[in-house]
This record gives sequence, structure tokens and C-alpha cells, in this order.
Amino acid sequence: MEQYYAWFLLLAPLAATIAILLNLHRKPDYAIFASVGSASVCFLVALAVASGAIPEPKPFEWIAFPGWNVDIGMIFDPLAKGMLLIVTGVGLLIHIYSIGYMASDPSRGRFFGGLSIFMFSMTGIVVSDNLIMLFIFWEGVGFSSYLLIGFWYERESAALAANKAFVCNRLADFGFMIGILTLWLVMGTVSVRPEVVAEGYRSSSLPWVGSILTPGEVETNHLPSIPNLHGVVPASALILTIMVLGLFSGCVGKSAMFPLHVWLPDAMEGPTPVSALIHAATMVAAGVYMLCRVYPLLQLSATGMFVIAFIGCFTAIFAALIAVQQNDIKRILAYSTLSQLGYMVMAVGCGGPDAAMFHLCTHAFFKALLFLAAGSVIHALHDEQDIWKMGGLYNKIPLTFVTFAIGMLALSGVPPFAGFFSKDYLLSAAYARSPIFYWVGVITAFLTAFYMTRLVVVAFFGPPRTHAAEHPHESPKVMTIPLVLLAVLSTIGGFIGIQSFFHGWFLDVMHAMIPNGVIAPAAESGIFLEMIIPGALVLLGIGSAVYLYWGKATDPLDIEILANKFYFDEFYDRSFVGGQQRAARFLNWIDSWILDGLIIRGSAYVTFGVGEILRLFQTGSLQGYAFLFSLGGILLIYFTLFAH
Amino acid sequence: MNALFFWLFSGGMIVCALAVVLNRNAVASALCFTFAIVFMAGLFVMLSAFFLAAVQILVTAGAVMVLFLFIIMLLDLSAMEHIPRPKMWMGCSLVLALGFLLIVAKTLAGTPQGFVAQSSLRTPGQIHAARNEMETGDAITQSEVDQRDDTHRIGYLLFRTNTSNGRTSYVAPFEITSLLILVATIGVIVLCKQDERPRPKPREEITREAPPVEPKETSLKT
Amino acid sequence: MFPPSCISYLAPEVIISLWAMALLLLEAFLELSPRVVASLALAGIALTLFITLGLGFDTSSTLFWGGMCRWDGAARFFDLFFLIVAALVIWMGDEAQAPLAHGGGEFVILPLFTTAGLMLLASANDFMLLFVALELVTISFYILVAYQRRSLVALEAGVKYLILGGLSSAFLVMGVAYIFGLTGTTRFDIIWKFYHLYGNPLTPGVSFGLLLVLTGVGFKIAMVPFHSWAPDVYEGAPNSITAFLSVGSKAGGLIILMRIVLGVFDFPAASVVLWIPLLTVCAIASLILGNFAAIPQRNLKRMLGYSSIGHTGFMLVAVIGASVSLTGKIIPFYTENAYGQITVEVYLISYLLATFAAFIVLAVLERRLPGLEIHHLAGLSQRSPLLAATFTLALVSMAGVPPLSGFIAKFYVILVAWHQGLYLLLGFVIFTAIAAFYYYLGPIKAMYWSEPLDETPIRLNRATNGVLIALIVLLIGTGFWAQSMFGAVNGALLADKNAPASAPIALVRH
Amino acid sequence: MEITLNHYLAVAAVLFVIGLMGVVMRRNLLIIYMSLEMMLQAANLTFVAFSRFNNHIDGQVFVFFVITVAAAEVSVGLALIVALYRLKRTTQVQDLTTLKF
Amino acid sequence: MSPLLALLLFPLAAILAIIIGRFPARPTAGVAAGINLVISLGLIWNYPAAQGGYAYVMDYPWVAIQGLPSIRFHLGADGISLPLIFLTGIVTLAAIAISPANIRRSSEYYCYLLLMSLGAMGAFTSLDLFFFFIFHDFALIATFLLIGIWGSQNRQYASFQVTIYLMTGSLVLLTGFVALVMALPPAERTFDIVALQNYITGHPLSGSTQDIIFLFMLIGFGILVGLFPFHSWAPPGYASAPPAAAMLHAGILKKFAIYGMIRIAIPMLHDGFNTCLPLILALLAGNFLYAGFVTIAQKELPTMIGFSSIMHMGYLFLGVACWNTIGVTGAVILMVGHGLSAALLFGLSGEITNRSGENRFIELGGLAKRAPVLAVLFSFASMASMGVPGLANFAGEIMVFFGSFSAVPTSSLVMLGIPGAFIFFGMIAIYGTVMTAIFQLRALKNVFYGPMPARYQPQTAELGAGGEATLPFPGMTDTSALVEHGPYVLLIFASLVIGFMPFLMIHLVEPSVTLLPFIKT
Repeated sequence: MEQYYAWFLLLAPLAATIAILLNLHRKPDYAIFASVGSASVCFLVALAVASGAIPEPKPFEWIAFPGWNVDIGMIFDPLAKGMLLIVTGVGLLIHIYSIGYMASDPSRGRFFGGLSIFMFSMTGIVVSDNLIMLFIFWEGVGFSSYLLIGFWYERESAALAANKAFVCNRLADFGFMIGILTLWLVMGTVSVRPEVVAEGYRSSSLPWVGSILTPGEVETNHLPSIPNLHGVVPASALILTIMVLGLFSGCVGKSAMFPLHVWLPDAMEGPTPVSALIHAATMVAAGVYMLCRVYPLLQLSATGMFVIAFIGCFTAIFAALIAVQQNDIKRILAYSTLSQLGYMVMAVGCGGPDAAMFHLCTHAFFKALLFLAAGSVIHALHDEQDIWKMGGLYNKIPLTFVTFAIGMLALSGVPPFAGFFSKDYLLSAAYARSPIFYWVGVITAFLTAFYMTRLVVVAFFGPPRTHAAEHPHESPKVMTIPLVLLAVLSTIGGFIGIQSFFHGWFLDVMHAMIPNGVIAPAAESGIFLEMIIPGALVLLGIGSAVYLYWGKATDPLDIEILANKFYFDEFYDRSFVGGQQRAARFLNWIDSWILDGLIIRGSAYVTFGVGEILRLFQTGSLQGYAFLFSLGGILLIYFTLFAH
Repeated sequence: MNALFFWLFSGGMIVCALAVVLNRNAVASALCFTFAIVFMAGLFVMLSAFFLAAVQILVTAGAVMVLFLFIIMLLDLSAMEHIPRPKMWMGCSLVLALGFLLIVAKTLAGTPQGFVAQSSLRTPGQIHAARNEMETGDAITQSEVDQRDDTHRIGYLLFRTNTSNGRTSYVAPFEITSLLILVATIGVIVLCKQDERPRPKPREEITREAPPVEPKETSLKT
Repeated sequence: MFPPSCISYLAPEVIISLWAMALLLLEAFLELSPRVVASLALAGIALTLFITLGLGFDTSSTLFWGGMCRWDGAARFFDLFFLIVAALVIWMGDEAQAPLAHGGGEFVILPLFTTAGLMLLASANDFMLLFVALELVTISFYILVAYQRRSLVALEAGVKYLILGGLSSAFLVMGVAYIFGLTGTTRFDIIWKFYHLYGNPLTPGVSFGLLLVLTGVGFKIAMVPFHSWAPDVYEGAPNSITAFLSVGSKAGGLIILMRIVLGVFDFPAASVVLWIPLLTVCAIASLILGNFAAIPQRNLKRMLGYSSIGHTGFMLVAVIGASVSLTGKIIPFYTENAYGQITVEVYLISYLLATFAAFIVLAVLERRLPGLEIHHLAGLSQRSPLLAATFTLALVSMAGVPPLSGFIAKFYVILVAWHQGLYLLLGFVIFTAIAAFYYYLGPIKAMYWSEPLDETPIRLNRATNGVLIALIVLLIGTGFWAQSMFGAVNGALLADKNAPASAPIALVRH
Repeated sequence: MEITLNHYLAVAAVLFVIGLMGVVMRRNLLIIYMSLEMMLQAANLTFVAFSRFNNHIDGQVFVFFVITVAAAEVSVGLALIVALYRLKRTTQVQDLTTLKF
Repeated sequence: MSPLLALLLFPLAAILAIIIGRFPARPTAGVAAGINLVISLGLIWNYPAAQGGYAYVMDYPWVAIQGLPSIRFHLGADGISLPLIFLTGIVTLAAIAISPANIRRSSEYYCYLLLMSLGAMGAFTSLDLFFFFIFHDFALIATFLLIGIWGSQNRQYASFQVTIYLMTGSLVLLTGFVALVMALPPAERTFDIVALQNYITGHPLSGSTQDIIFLFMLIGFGILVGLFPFHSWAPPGYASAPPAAAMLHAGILKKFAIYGMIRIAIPMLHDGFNTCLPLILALLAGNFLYAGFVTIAQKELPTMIGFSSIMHMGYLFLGVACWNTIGVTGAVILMVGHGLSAALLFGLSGEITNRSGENRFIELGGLAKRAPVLAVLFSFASMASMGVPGLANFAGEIMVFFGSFSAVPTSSLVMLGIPGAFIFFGMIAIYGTVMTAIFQLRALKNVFYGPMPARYQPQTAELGAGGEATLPFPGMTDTSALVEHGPYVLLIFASLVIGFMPFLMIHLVEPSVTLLPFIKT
């Protein structure tokens, strides 16, 4: 019987969603009950799963063709278990927090419906045992984030942000789907279970796959032996590279990597709990989670791995730079999220998926904390988000301040908070791949400390700069309790053995699938590189920020290019969106004037014209008729008799 | 001698025919037509169709043309021929005429003359046998031809009732012709019957009228 | 005397002529009202129909009346066809059209004579009979077209028909003269023997004669370039007569054409050199002119006139298909040749149904609408759904939309054309069938979409309702259950002169 | 000079053509009708010529019918023209162009 | 007798009852459609899905003329047609249900709807080319009248264009059919699909014949389905059509062509298909890219939906062109999915247009506030069309993608040097989902989200509490009556069932697809 319990992970939030959709959206209190209840059920089941009390359920066949099976099944390995706990745990806390945060919104029933469908999709991603199922829930996550970002749909900006998020995700999923399909071509399976992949890998490859490669590549790419990370796979193994990049493309969209990072800051148009849940702790982490899920496959392409590492690294510093000059409290956090995700992706690309997962967990704690605390601040100030309109809050909303500060320290990587350990572990993984990644990472850490300190100093210290900031009020208990819990997790997150939990498992998987596959060795770079340099730079960042911003009423730095996010939005608007619009208008012109106008209407007019001309023969004159009659007859006779 | 009469009759006929077409006066045209018919009757005589020559003069020249003349006089058409002849239609008709004559000329030039020359049968005996076999209507020997005149032969063909062996008899068309004449009679009555309706409106006001059964105005076709 | 059996074959024509003459006398002396005359005429047609149905036929050529007539499947079919046409015309003339003035009995009696002429045409075996019968038809049509002699339009139509009809007769007679002169006879069966038994070549003189004859026939079936009377006369003539012209005269011309093309001059030399190129050109011209020039028309009768030219084109395709294949080989008579014949006949049946459906509606409407332009039909569907439905179905059937009988007709034309490899013609058939939609859909638009100017419902009497419903049922029924039409034309073929006397031909499997 | 069949045929053709010209070029309906009659007579001449040279009397029978039919046709045609004249006071074809296009 | 006959007789009986019996039109039509839906479900339930092949066969000689191809009244259904029969049933019911009860000339209106449904039903159940063709064709006349009488804006032009264009297509198609039948030796000629298939399997036609005939059919079917250069009838037509007619046409009738490709063109003319494959692929890429971009440029809701439905034909063609089990099954499932979503979109866009009196994006906005239920329904429809998982379209699309990636390149593709063409066009198809997202989301945003246009802002300040009457779009307020939204819910429900449980459909479809000639696994 217990094999069915696992389905509650999916059924509970789905049931809540359906109930809210059908009726409960009119009764917010019941909706909240259903939604929070389902989240609790999920968390409880997740705990049971993590403890091993609930086994994997029997998968059922969803699509079955010869050569292509998609089952709906669950995989409960350490990776999934850990992620499941985080998703459901943080999710539950955010549900609870939302009760307070959304208390005054009349359509909160709908909001909780959105949260529930998000929970459904997100747990689905985590437990998926194959990529199609993962893709299904992946899309579901995109859809629910669309709903939640666009929650205040009356605002033009919110509606646009929702669209942007969905379209960016779709664009990425375009690549992701190609990746999945290529994977299927190569492996003959879409399962992510290590044993199945390994089996498919050995028997792999439809015979004609090579036909899209050049002949030379076909020879080298018949995969007689199993390659590993360290250079066995030639970089010209185009199809494998396509596969890896395709899979990574999914991550680029979901985790908002450069160049599809633009949707995430805009997504802050949603209510703050949504930002916390989706755009900090869980959904954006799904990309990283997915990469870790398919990590053994990623290693088939060295090029792919390098691209992953490079994009991650670039996003990390790029977003951190932008964050330095943002003024909206949520946007700062959003860019910091981008930056941290860049870290994680870089770690995956550098061969440290365990480090990435470790950082993912700790980041979930403190970023959720930061967002929720920021929400609390916003709530306290009646929807004020500009940090330059805050100030002097530290003693007026002390609990929020303390939790926010803990989050900030954790994010900055100050020991002994969670972020310190995970980030150091991650940096050492990067160092193992290439010192350049390491150094960029360290600089990013400096920047992180800098902008977070800037945020805290400007928002919480100094004189209150607006009327609202003079009389804030502390949030209700239902909001602060999650804050406290998350603060505790952010503090101790580095000590509870998450890292070794994942590390061991990854080693197992790698060995199971690819005998000589390797992940980066843990903490081999030495204490100096791992702890001292980052620590020093973090302190330097904090110090410089305090020095620059303490007591200032305006921003002493004014770097326009950073404040304008490197003009990426404008660039995309002009180039891609504008180009697409122009192409669309051009083709529409062709369609309506050439195809429909000239050809279709033209032929109709020609028909009418011919009719008009032919009727002119019918002049009504009897002589004319007689003439035509005789002429026709004579011509017919002449040509019939004498023409040949 | 033969040639002389031929040219005389045919020349006269063609001149008269041209006069019919070219003359502006309808009465003169009709008279010319009568003369043309008379010349044609001459040609008929030359072709030893004596009966038809007589019929031609009696019926066509005597009855039909008189009818024409009668109508021309009745309708008083003299005023109508002062409109100049349309040059365009003259040109057109000339084109037609030349075209048709060209075709006839080429046809006649390329065709052996007559059925006898056309047929693959050559000797008189063969022809006779073939005619008998082909159940041609008037399959009689040359001597019989010499003995009977054309009136006899026509009458025989028209009215004979012995049609065994599929022999031809033209009694059917003859009967139908009577039907046809009956129809023509009805037609003339129907078309020219005077009824009690008032005289037609003056010419300018006449528009397209609805059928007489239920008089009402219909719109003019544009 | 004639053998009795021959008399029986002639019975339909004889009975109907005698009946017509008797009616003339009765009308004159008893002063019967036109309604009564029409009923009596219909009774006569019913009687003739009954007798004709009872006449059988076999494959061997049955000549009678001095070799003037031939009785075969086609003659029987066309006799029946013309009788039905006549019945509808007479009924229309009396019932659906304006009530006839007293003493207007000729209007219902003359069609009987016309029908007699048409029936004689159907079984003609001699140019002499053909000419006389044709003239009987033509002269009675002169009278019928111009019957409304108070109407200038009718008179104009009558005069145009008269002059052009006379012209075509002159061409025909000239052509017959050449054929007679160069083959030695006017009888079809003997001419056939002249070529088939003695293997004589086709000389230009005979071809010339044949082409002149074709001019006369082309006039009857309104084939381009001899079509020019059709739109004008259709527009000017009374509705029932327009329908008569459009169906009866066309069918009469077609049966002559089939007798000459398929029954007499059916050897490769004639068909390859003469018929196929000539009829192909004419068919294409008819298809294009008829269907394209109809598009801008606003007057419904005129539009139907042009469309009838187009239909001539479609039927000619079937005739060509029946002729011989383009390779010049003689096709065995009862295979491909027969398809073309029955296709023509099926086309005629569907054309009869659609044309009469359309013209009965027009006849009914003529008295109730200010005119017969398309825009006068506005909102007809609300004033009288039945009239609108009938007219729609008629047009849609002519357009060739399934499942109406017109579709079956076009479908078999396409089938035959493809079968015989007439790809060029096929292309034009399809092309013009598409163009035809433009004008067939226009009146439907007016009837169904536009709002009526005059809301009063149009009431029809019971007989009209019944006939319209019957036509609707037949239009749909013969289309959907196509076998019924093929059953009707089963064996309705020209006599096969090669075949020994044998059992009746059956093409339709049951 | 021997008068052959072709001579007669040619003369008949010329007569036919003159009739045709009359039909196309004249405007008076009566003259047009006369021209039509002339075309028929040309055909008659052809028939008689063929009949003579083929030694078949059938052609003459045909001519007999043609003459009869033509007479009937003429009577109907003239009646029609008279009816037209009564209504419209014209026998000119150019006045008969109400029905066109 | 076959139960399939009942599917044809019920609409016919309803039409007769409405015309002759003067039964109330809407209930009668609704009952007939409902019965048909129930019957179609029963047929699916009863169908021996595991072995596939034709069931419920009835075969009756119809026209038999010695020497000419015979026509038979041959009905039958298999796993490929049953989903479409079901689709016809459900969309007809929905189309009748969403039609306004007080529409003018209602009896005619419902008769024409039933006639369209009857045509589709007949085409999908016929196993004879002749009936297959004529059933489809007379539905076109009903379409003509529906657009012409009850259409909106540009109805005159649109109805003429649609009818003449589609009639052109069907005539080309008919020529193809005739050519196919006539290409056989005389003794074997028949219009019976099964007999034809049996013969052709043993005696394939020569290559060039196949090429020409296939080209005819491709153009004919292409016009009927709106394949790329032949699509321009669809957007104006659908934009002007009454919603119910657009639902029926876009939802059902258009599928006729794809069904014909699967049933007739490709199995019987496989060499021709192989030759034309590069052309088909190029054209369907046109459907994706060209129609996709054109859709983005549309400024009105109905036209946009019209173009989007053209674009989605690309998936169907791609699935069919793969000609492997996955792809064809996917295409069949996607036909159902697209039928449901297109019906939804057209119905809802009609609803929006009717209620608000507007269909231009620029004039609309923020309607979700006024009509939340409509917004939810429309979102479902959009999501279905975008291929969001959980709805039927996704299941079909993903199968088409997998089908295209696993399709073995044909000799023609190899000769052209593009053996990877299927993969390439599969990628284009996947990109299609991105384009769909772009325009569907834009539509959703422009109609339902964002602020209302300024001129519609309620003037509550001036009117006080009783300002209800001055609310913009007075018709927009939801009544949340089931009658009003029930049809849409029904369609969404069907789509969800298939989307969540595609294996139901696969079990039904796949065995029959496997039986198709030349099909690859």
C-alpha cells in the first residue's frame, strides 16, 4: 500500500488546484486551507520519502511505442530526496508566509491556487524519472510562474513580465526539447535512471544518426568505448555537443542564465512570496537540478561542459555587477539570484555538481529568507520597494532586520553562515577546472558582499527618507515565524552535511554509469584558496560598502551602464523583438498583398475581367451575331479542312 | 449551246441576286429576287429538273415573293432606306464572302466530282449493284431513267409505300411537312391576330413591356 | 403498306401530333379555357409516355417508315425525355406562369407539335426527315419565343431567333447538299455503309458538308461560335419557352450530333480529322465563354443563358469522349463509346431537373417581383423558403456540387474525359467549373443573405408546391442515388450497326 | 467548253455567298429575310446539280421539301416582322438592340 | 447495417424534423448531436482496439456500370477515424450549444450546422472515395451559407473566397481521385478504398504516375487544409464566420485533408509521396515560419486565431510526412487536440467579439476583471494551442517531434543531400511552439490582462454606487451559467483527459496505424 503514498506528492497539490479552480477561488479562506494543507502533506510525504519510509511507486505507462516509452514514475535517489525536502520545506514556509502577506488581497484564493499548481509542477520535476516527464512538469512550472508573475494582471508591467517569462522559458525549452530528442537518438531512452541510461548508452545509437555529421565524425563517433570527461570525447562530436547544449539550454531558460536572464528581474512584478518561492528558492534552481540530474550525460561533451561553465561564470559576475547599481530591493535580490545561479551552473560545468547542489540548498534557505524579509519590509512600508526611500528601519522592525541581516551575511559568504561553506566548496571546484573561473568567482563574491551591504546600509540605517519609513509596523507572526525558521537554516546550513550527502551519491552514479568518470575532487585546493582569499574579499566588500554608503542620502556611485543592466533589455527589444516584429509585418504584407492580394484576388479579378470582355461580343446587334456566326463557321471549316 | 445558256442563266441570276442585296429599295429588291428565281428555274431546266423548275416559279416566284412584296407595300418601308449603308458591315460581309468562296474553291479543287467519282467502284455494273445493295432509294436502271420523267420519279419516291428491303420512301417527311404548314398557319394567326387592345404608343415612348397577360412596367435594361 | 411493328414505333409521334390537332379543333369549336386545354395536353403526353414506355427495342437497327426513322435505345430515351420536357413546359405555361388569356390555348398546343418534331429528330435516319423535323421544331419555336407579341423584348428575341435560325438552316441545307452529292444518299445507314463496307475515303467535299451541317446543329445546342442567339433569346422568351429551348432544343441538337458523329461518321478518318479537333475547340470555347461571360450578368435568365452555353461545353466533352480515342483506333462500340453516350444522357437528365427547377421558380417570381435581376431575389428565402431552396439547389446542382445530380453528371464527364485521355479538355472542365461558382453563388447570396425589400410571403398553389418538391427530391435523389439515373439510361444507346440482333444491351449491373 | 458539276456548284456557292452578304450587311429585316431565302435557293441549286450529275432523283425530293418548308418559314417570319412593325414601327435591325451583353 | 449509419441518420433526421416537422431547432439539433457523441463514445468503447483494422463495416453496391469504376456505399471505422468521429461529435455538440438561442432564422442555422457535421461524419466514416469526397463537399455549401448569412464584417468576400477556393481544392482533389482510379487496369477500377488499397498493395503504379497523382492530391488536400501557399482563404474566412461554423470547419472539416493523406494519398501512392517529400517538408516549413510570423503581425483576434490554426497544420503534416508509427499516431492525436483547441479558440473569440463588440487587440484589454470565467476558459484554450502539457495538443506534438526525429530519411531526401531533413524540420516544428507562445500570450495579454483601455474605465466617481450600468462592455459580465460555459468546459475536459492520459488514445490509434501500408515503426 505504501507504494501509492508517494503519489500524494503530486495529487495533493493537484487536488488543491482543481478545487480552487472550480469553486474555492471565491472562498479565500478555504482556498488557503486547501493550498497550505496540500503543501503540508507534500512536506510530510517528502520527509517520509527522505527517511526511506515510502518507496518509489510503480511507474505507469504514459506513452508506449516500440522504441519509445514514457512512463510516469518517480525516482527517489539522494539527489531527488534532498531537492524534494528543500522544495517542499521552503515551499511550505512560503505558503505559510503568504497567508499573512496576502491577507488583504481579495483574490488571494487565486493566488493560492497558483501556488498549489506550482508545488505540483515543482515536485513533479524533482521526482521525475525521465526527461519527458521532467519536461512536462518543467513546462508546468513555467506555466504556473506565468500565472503567479501575472497575478496582478491589471498592471501592464505585470502582464508583460509574465509573458516575457513564459516566452523566455519557451525559447529555452526549444533547445531543451532538441536536447532531449538528441539524447533519445543517441541513447534510445529518455529515462534518467542511471542504470537505464547506462544500458541505453552501451547499446546506443540508431544507425543513421551519423548522417547529420560529417563522414569523418561518423567514424569517431560510433562510440565503441565510453568516453569520459577528460578529453576522450573529441570536441567535434557534434551530436553529443548538440545534446549537451540542448539540455543546458533548458537550464539557461529556467535558471535565467545569460542570455535569457532578462525575464527574472522583470518577474519581480509578482507578489513577493512568489519571488521568494519561484525566483529564488525553487524554480530557478530547477535548472541546476536538471543539470545535476543529467550530469553524467553532460560529460559526453567537453565543449558542452566548457560552455556551461563559461556561461555560469559570466552570468555570475555580470549579474553581480548589475546588482551593484540597482535601487529596487527586490531587483537587487533578483540579480543576486542570477549571480548565485551562475555560480551553481559554473560549478556543474566545472565538474562539481555536488558543490552546485550544496550551494543550491543553502541558497534556497537564505535567498528565500532574504526575499521574505524584503517582503516583510515592503509590507511594513506599504509597498515601497525603493531602498532610497527607506532608511532607519533597523530598530523599528527589528525581527525583520535581524533575519534580513542573517540572510545577507549568509549570501555574502561570511563564516559561519551557510553561504560561506557552500561558496567555498564551489570555488574550489571551479579552481580544479581552471583558475580563471575561480578568480572570477572570487571577484563575484566580493561584489556580492558589496551590494548586499549596500542594500542593508541604505535600507536599514541612516535617517528615514520618506514618511512611510518613519512609521513602519512589524509584520504579523504568520510572516515572521517562517523568517525565523529560514534564518536558523541559513545559519546552520553549512554544518548539516549536505555536501557530503550529495558528493557521495554523485560518485556512486558516475561509477555506475561511466566507470572512469570523475567529478572534481572535494577541497583539494587548499585552505588558502578555499577560505582565506574569498573571506578576505568578502570582508573587503562589506567594508567598502559600509564606507561608501553609511549615512548617504543618494548613491555616491553613478555607473549608468550598470544601472541600465548593460542595456540588455533595450538591445533585445531593438534586435530580437523588433526584428521579429518587422519580419512579421513584412510577411504579413506579403501575405495580404502578394499572396492573397495579387494571386488570389488577382485571379478573381482576372476571371471577372475575362467575363466582362467576353460579354462584349454580345453586342445585341443582329448583324453582329450573323457575322460572328458565319465567321466562326467559316474559320472552323477552314482550319479543320486546310490547316494541316 | 449548253454553255451559253448556263452562262446566261447563271450570270443573270447572280446579277439579280447582287441587285437584291445592293438595292436600297425593298420593292426593287423583291423584284430582282423574283427574276433571280426565274433564272434559277432556267438552270433547273438545264439540269433536267423540269418539275422543280415549275414549282420554283409557281411557289417561290409566284407565291413567296408576292407575299414579300405584299408585306413591303403594307409596311410602307420606302422611307427607311435613306440611311447610308454601314461600311463596316459591308467590309465584314466581304470578308465572309471571300472566305467562304475560298473554302468552296479549295474543296471543289480537291474533290473528285460527284458520287461516282468519289466511290471506289468504277464500272457501271459495279455501281448499279452497289446501289441496289445499298438500298438507295431510286435504284433503277439507266433505261428506266430514260423512260420516266422526273415528275414520275419524284412522285414515286414521295408516295411509294412498298418499303420492303428497306427501300426509301419520303412519305414521312411529306406528312411532317403538312404538320409544319399547320404550325406555320397557327403561328401566323397567333402573331398577327388583332385584339381589342388600343393602338401601340408612339415610338418614342415604347419601352420594354411585360408580357401581355398581365401588363405592367418592367425596368429598362441598362 | 408499312409493317405494323413500324407503325407502333412511330406511335408516339403520331399520337402526339393527332392529339395536338384534335386539341386545336376542340379549342376552336368548344372554346375551351387554356387551363382545360393544358390538362388535356398533359393527358395526351401521359398517354404517349405510357405507350412509349411500353415499346421495347433491341440492338439491331430497326428502320421504319421507308428508312426514314430508326428505333433504338437512344431514340426511346430521347422520346421519353422530350415528352417529360414537354409536360413540364406545358404545365409551366399554364400553371406557374401567368394565367393565359382566354383563347391562349395555342401556347400549350404548340409545344406538342414541337415535341413531335423533337421526337422525330431523335429517331431520324435521313437528312431529309432530319431537316423537316428540325424545321418543325424551329418554326414552332419562332412562334413560341415571340408569343408575347405585346412585349418588345419577346419580339426582338423572336426576330433574332428567326434570322439566326434561318441562317443556320441555310448552312445545314447546303451541307446536306454536299453530303448527298458526294455520297449519293441522304440516309444515315447507307452513308455508314458507304464508308464502312466499301471503305471509301473521306473527301474534303463531304467534310465540308459535314461542317456546314455541324453549324446548323451547333446553333441548336448553342455551341460557340453559334451561340450568339442564346443569351438574348433566353432573356426575351417566356420562361417556359426558355426552359424548353434550353433543355429540349439542346437535347434535340445533341441527339442529332450523336447520331452523326457517333452513328454515321464514326470511323477514325472522320473523328480524328474532323470531330475531335473541331469539337475540342468548340467545347473549350463554349466552356470559357459560357462560364466566364455569365459572371458579370445581373439578369437571371440571361445568366442562365450563358450558363447553358457552358453546359453545352461540358456535354460536348462527353461526346468527344464517346467519339474515339486520340490514338485514332476504333473503340469497341459497347465500351468507351457507350460511356460517352450515357454520360451525355445523364448530363441531360440532371440538366433538365436543374433547369426546370430554376425556370419554374423564375416563372413564379416573374409575376411577383419587379424584375428578374439578381438583386430582386433579395431575401427570397424569407418570403418563400421553398422557392429559395429550389432555386439554390438548381444552381448548386448546375455548379456541380455533390450530392446533387449535377455533380454526378460532371463527375462522369471527368471520368470519361480521363478515360479517353482528354487531359486538355479535362483541365478546361475543371478550370471553368471553378469559375462557374462565381455566378452560381451570386443569386444564392441574394436570396439568403440580403434582407427582403418586401416582406410579404409568397404563397404558391398546391400543384406548384408539389412539382417543386418533386424536383428537389429528384435533384437530391438522383445525385445521391446515382444508380437511378444510370438505370434510366440503361441501354439508351445508338443502335450498333455491326452488332447482330441480340438481347437488349445492359450496361448497368444490378 | 463543257459545263461540269463544278460550274453549277460554284454558281450555287456564289449565290449562297451573296445571300450571306445580304444577311450581314443589310439592315432591313425584309431584305435580310430575302437574303436568307436566297441562301436556301443556292442550296437548292446545289442539290439539283448533284442530283443530275449523280443521276439520283432524291436530291430533287429534298429541294421540293426545302421549297415547301421555306415557304412556311417565310410566312411565319413575315408575320413576326409585321408584329414587330406594329409594335415598334420599324423593321430595321439596329433598332433591335435592347437585349445585349 | 452498421452503427455508423446511425451517426449519419441522426443529424439527417434532425434536419428533416426541423424543416418539415417544425421541431424547435436548437433542442432538436442539440439532442441529435448529443446522441451522436454518445454513439461515437460507444463505438470507441466497443472497438477492438488491440488488433486495429476496420470495424462496423457495411458495404452496399451503389453505382455499378459495366466497364466504369464501381462506387460502393462502404462505411467503416478504424482507430484512425474513430478519434475523428468522436471529435466531430463533441465539437458539433459544443458548436450547437454555444450558438445563441435567439439567433435569427434559427431553424436554417441549426440545419446548416448539422449539415456540416453530417458531412464531416460521412467523410470520416466512408470507405469509398466517392462518398468520402461528396460528404466533405456538401459541407462546404453549408459553410458558405453559414458564413454568408450569419457571418460578421467581411462576410460576402470571405464566404465567396472560402467557397470558391475550397471548391477549387476539392475539384483538384477529385481529379486526383479519378486519376488514381483510372490508373488501374479497367477490370480493377473501383472507388472503394479498401479494394483499391488491396489491389495497389500488390500492384503498385508506376513511379511517374504516382508522382503526378500524388501532386494532384497534395494540392487538393493542401488547399483544403491550408497548406502554406494555399492558406489565404482561411484567416478571413474564419474571421468572418459565425463562431460555430468556424469551430466546425477549423475543428473538424479541415482534418478531412490530413485524414485523406493518411488514408489515401500516402498509402496508395507511396512512391509519389517519397518523391514529393522534400516539397511537403518545404511547404510545411512555410506553415511554421511564414504563417507563424504572419500570425504575430495580426491585429485582430479572429484573424490571429485563423492564422494560428494554419500554422498548426504544419505539425499535422510533419507527423504524417514522417510516416512512422509515432509520427502518424501523433498526428491523429494532434488532430483531435487541435480540433478541440481550435474549436475552443474560435468559440471563445466569437464570444468575446459578441459580448464586447470588439475584436481588435488595440481596443481590448483587462477583460479578465469583468469576465474571469471567460478568461480562464480562454487561457485553457491558449495553453492547449501552445502545447502546454496536460492538454491534448502536447501529447500529439511531442509524438510528432519524436516521430520526426526517428523518421528514416527517404531516398529522395538522401539524393538531395539532406538526410537529416526530418530532424531539421522537427526542430522547426519545435520552434513553432515558441512562436505559438509568443502570439497566444500576446493575445491573452491584450484581451484579458493589462489595464482596460482608457475609454472603458468605469466612471464610478461620477455615478456613485449605482454605476453598474456604465461598466464597459456591458455584455461581458459573466453569468457563470453552465449553459453558457458548459460547451467550453466540455471541450477543455476532453482535451485534459487526452492530455493527461494519452495512452487511452494511443491504445486506440496505434494498432490501426501500424496496419497502414509502408508504415515504419
